[in-house]
Amino acid sequence: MYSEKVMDHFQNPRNVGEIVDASGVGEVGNARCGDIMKLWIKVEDNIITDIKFKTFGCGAAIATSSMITELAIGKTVEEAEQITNKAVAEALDGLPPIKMHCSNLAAEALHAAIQDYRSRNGLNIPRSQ
Amino acid sequence: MYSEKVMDHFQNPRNVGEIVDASGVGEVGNARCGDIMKLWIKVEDNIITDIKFKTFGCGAAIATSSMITELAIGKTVEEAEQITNKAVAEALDGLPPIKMHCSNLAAEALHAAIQDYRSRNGLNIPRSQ
Amino acid sequence: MQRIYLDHAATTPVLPEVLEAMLPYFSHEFGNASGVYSWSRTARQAVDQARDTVAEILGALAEEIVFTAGGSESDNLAIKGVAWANRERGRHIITSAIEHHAVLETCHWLEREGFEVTYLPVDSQGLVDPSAVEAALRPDTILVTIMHANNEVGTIQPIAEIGQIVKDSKAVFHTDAVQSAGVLDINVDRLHVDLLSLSAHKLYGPKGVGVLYVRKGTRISPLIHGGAHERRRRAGTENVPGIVGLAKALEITHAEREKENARLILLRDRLIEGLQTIPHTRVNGSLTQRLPNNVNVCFEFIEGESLLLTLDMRGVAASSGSACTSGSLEPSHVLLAMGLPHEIAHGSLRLTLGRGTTAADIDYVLAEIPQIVERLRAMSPLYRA
Amino acid sequence: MQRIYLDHAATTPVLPEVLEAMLPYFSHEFGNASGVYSWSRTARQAVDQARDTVAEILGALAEEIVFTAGGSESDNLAIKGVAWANRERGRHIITSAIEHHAVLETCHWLEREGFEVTYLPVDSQGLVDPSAVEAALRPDTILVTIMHANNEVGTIQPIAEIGQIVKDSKAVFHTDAVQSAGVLDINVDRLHVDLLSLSAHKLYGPKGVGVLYVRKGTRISPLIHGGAHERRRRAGTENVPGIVGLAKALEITHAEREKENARLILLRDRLIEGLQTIPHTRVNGSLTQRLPNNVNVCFEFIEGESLLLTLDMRGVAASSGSACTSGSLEPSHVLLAMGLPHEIAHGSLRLTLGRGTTAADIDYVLAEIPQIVERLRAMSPLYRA
Ligand SMILES: Cc1ncc(COP(=O)(O)O)c(C=O)c1O
Ligand SMILES: Cc1ncc(COP(=O)(O)O)c(C=O)c1O
Repeated sequence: MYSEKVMDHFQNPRNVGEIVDASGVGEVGNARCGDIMKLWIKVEDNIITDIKFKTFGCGAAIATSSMITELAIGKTVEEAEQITNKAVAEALDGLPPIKMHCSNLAAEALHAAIQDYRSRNGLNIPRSQ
Repeated sequence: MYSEKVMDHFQNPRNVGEIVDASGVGEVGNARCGDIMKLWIKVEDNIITDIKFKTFGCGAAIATSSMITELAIGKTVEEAEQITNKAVAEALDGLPPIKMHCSNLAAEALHAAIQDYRSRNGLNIPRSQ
Repeated sequence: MQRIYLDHAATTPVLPEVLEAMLPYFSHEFGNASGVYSWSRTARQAVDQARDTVAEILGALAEEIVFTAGGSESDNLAIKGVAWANRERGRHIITSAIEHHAVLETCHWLEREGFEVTYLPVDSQGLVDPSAVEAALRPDTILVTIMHANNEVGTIQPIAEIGQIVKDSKAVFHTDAVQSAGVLDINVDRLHVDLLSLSAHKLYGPKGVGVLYVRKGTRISPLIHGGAHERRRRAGTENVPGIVGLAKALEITHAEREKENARLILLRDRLIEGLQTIPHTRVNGSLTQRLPNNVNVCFEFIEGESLLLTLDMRGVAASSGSACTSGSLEPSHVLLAMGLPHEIAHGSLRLTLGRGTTAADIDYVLAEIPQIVERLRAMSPLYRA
Repeated sequence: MQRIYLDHAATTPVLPEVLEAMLPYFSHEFGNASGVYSWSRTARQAVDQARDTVAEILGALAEEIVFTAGGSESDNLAIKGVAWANRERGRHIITSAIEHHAVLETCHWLEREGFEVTYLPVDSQGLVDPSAVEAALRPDTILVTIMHANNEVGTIQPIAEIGQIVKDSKAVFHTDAVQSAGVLDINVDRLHVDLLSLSAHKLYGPKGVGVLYVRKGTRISPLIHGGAHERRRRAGTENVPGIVGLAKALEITHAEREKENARLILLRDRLIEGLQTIPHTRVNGSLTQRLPNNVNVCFEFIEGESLLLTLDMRGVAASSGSACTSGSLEPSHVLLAMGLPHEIAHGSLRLTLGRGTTAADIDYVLAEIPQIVERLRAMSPLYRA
């Protein structure tokens, strides 16, 4: 049911772990629903230089967590913020329909970590929304 | 679904035909229901000396017709009248439940032929219903 | 003794290629198609591939195919499923007088549940008049169900024409294609149907597996509730070997359809012509709108079962009326609906040809049947030679 | 790579002897059991003999056995059939919170159709309290349906005791014995049940065939209307090879039941003990009233699917929750009903042993699982070593 890419990221997840002196941390989901993602970023000169995650969840949840760390690393904060759920799913060669919500979670966790980084650094900008 | 006896009487029905100078003729059933039996008897000295039948009907109808001719021949009219549906079915080693009505028909045809013989000969006795 | 099987409308043997395709899924690749592990993936792939094959032959989407346990279940799911899901919109159903019992009994039951059913008559050939469908349609008609080809007399209904008419109404259109599925074109768009039933064992596949095609957007309630199988339209662990066998059988019969039909039509017509030389014989059903493998005749003055028994003793398997009601005392409802009198309807014989039928088989039965008819007529009080 | 199948509660391989018994009925003795000719008689005899075998094992009459297309259909037929046939007498049904979806979803549907359903709770081991059944019975209760053994945690319910209680009421008693049929005594008199469902593919028979036992005198409406098959309780051409396979599988599993159960209990307990050495592990279900082949544990801080995927990569087939709902986001309704918190219920693992399971298989999984749990916990934000 999962693509080879998903299985690869599930078996060999990139960037598992924690960053002790993280610039920002995001946590989304809850155990009741069976998915929790926690994501740490290190930002230097507005660039994400390190990123780590821990995930409680299904295969797709772990693979999307792993994939988003690969997509985000090396990007500017603004670029990283543009990473969509769709981009994560596509980078994994697709997800089964009932697992699409997992790619939501990964993007949300990254955005939460970026928000945390901004608020720690007084960088909150009014959102045009 | 049929016993060997039934199949034997179906394949080699005894006493098929008509009796031109019959003492009595009975006909029961109707084509609408898929079964008609016609039965001729020859009575001499109150004994059924000859009996013939023609039947339009299923395998059981033909076998019960054949069997009742064997049961009745050589019997007195009164003895023949005692032949029940059950006796016909038993003599055939049984009939499938949905075919039990066919043994009714055979006994009825015999009784009708006997009645015909009696009324032709003014022998009608008041039945104790 | 020779054994000649001429009851292909009742059921067909599983083709060797079909059985071969099924075999791996009994004891080796036996996984439940719903798991996450390798056994399950193999099973899931087999089911998916079978679904694609069936969908392609029907000109449908894979998600429109629901696997069931056979023709009766498909018919029940189609009719009850549409009735339940749409009863707030209306409670009127249109069908014909010559449907299979799986349709008729279901309709009778729905009548007792408060639905109203119109049973359209047929003409002397067993044909439904499309304009009668049009006339019967009402604002509260939710379903029209007319069989593609009749199982007793082989008459093929003008389904595409009826489908065009139903399309202009709010009703959905179901066809029971159990008899036609291995023989005729069953493209659901060309037939203009929303629902279509078929059964594997009528087309050289295994017993106990069928399909209900459900056009996307058709509202239907499940008949069997439970797990999320078949997109929640039919619960139960998938019968993987059965489903694989069904698809394989449909694939083979469709690939060879035209060639095989041409062959059967020659044999069929030879048989019909031969039987017609017996006096007091009627051919039932249409001679033009007819399944390639169906012969149905009435020999007056004799009764069907005794004919079948005698044929069986001579090695020939045939049928009178529909298989699942033999043993009943009722004459065929199909022949009665076509206007035959009861006493003649009792004497019907159905011979249905198939892939194994040869010209020699036809010659054999053409030699036997006249003798049998003569013998039974000689026993019949109705017959005067 | 080694392949170890530990999901026998999901489905089982068809035994070679079972397949062998089925084979003649696909392509050779393929007759429709309803005809009058020789092919049909052979098929009819095979079905009759299978029915006798099943009846004997259940301690029932042959006429009380209805062949269906599987456990889900049997459950639906039992519940809807009794509901429809008895709705003038009452509309209250009693069941438990831990039934299979084939029962629960059917009950939910009947609720929408105007029936009232009481879902009895279970204790922390998954047991229904017979006195709770007694308390729930009302004058308008028409049906009590409680499963014999649970498919997820293997808990065996006190069916005979509940049956005694229901006997004194006007309700009929159905048990879903799909998980127990090949393993436990299923004598219907000893169990005091009026209806019992089983499915062949759970006991080394083929998929797509099952049984509903219906005690003589029990009023039940058909789910599938049509021909007169199965004494008008289930229409559709009989799945002859499937029915033959079911009977053969039931015969073999019952003959070898006690010996095999003793073997499985040893393996099961060894597996449970081994898994309990992993910290933060809970065993779910009763340790005494338990199917001989069921192991169900929760490893805290990890989620079930990722565990299954990893096991699969190491050749082990296992399950989390019931097979037909995996892919869903809901944790097991059974574990929740037993009082487990959501986050723990998400991390359940079911290992179900079978005839092919060896001590070496158990050793292999006992070597693998601790590593896998450790690896996934290391990835889990909930875990602090
Ligand atoms: C036209 C038609 N519909 C439905 C059925 C029922 O199919 P099954 O016996 O597979 O349930 C049959 C055959 O019995 C049939 O000929
Ligand atoms: C307890 C129980 N009931 C019913 C079913 C349904 O059986 P089937 O999948 O054969 O329809 C199953 C298995 O899926 C089960 O475990």
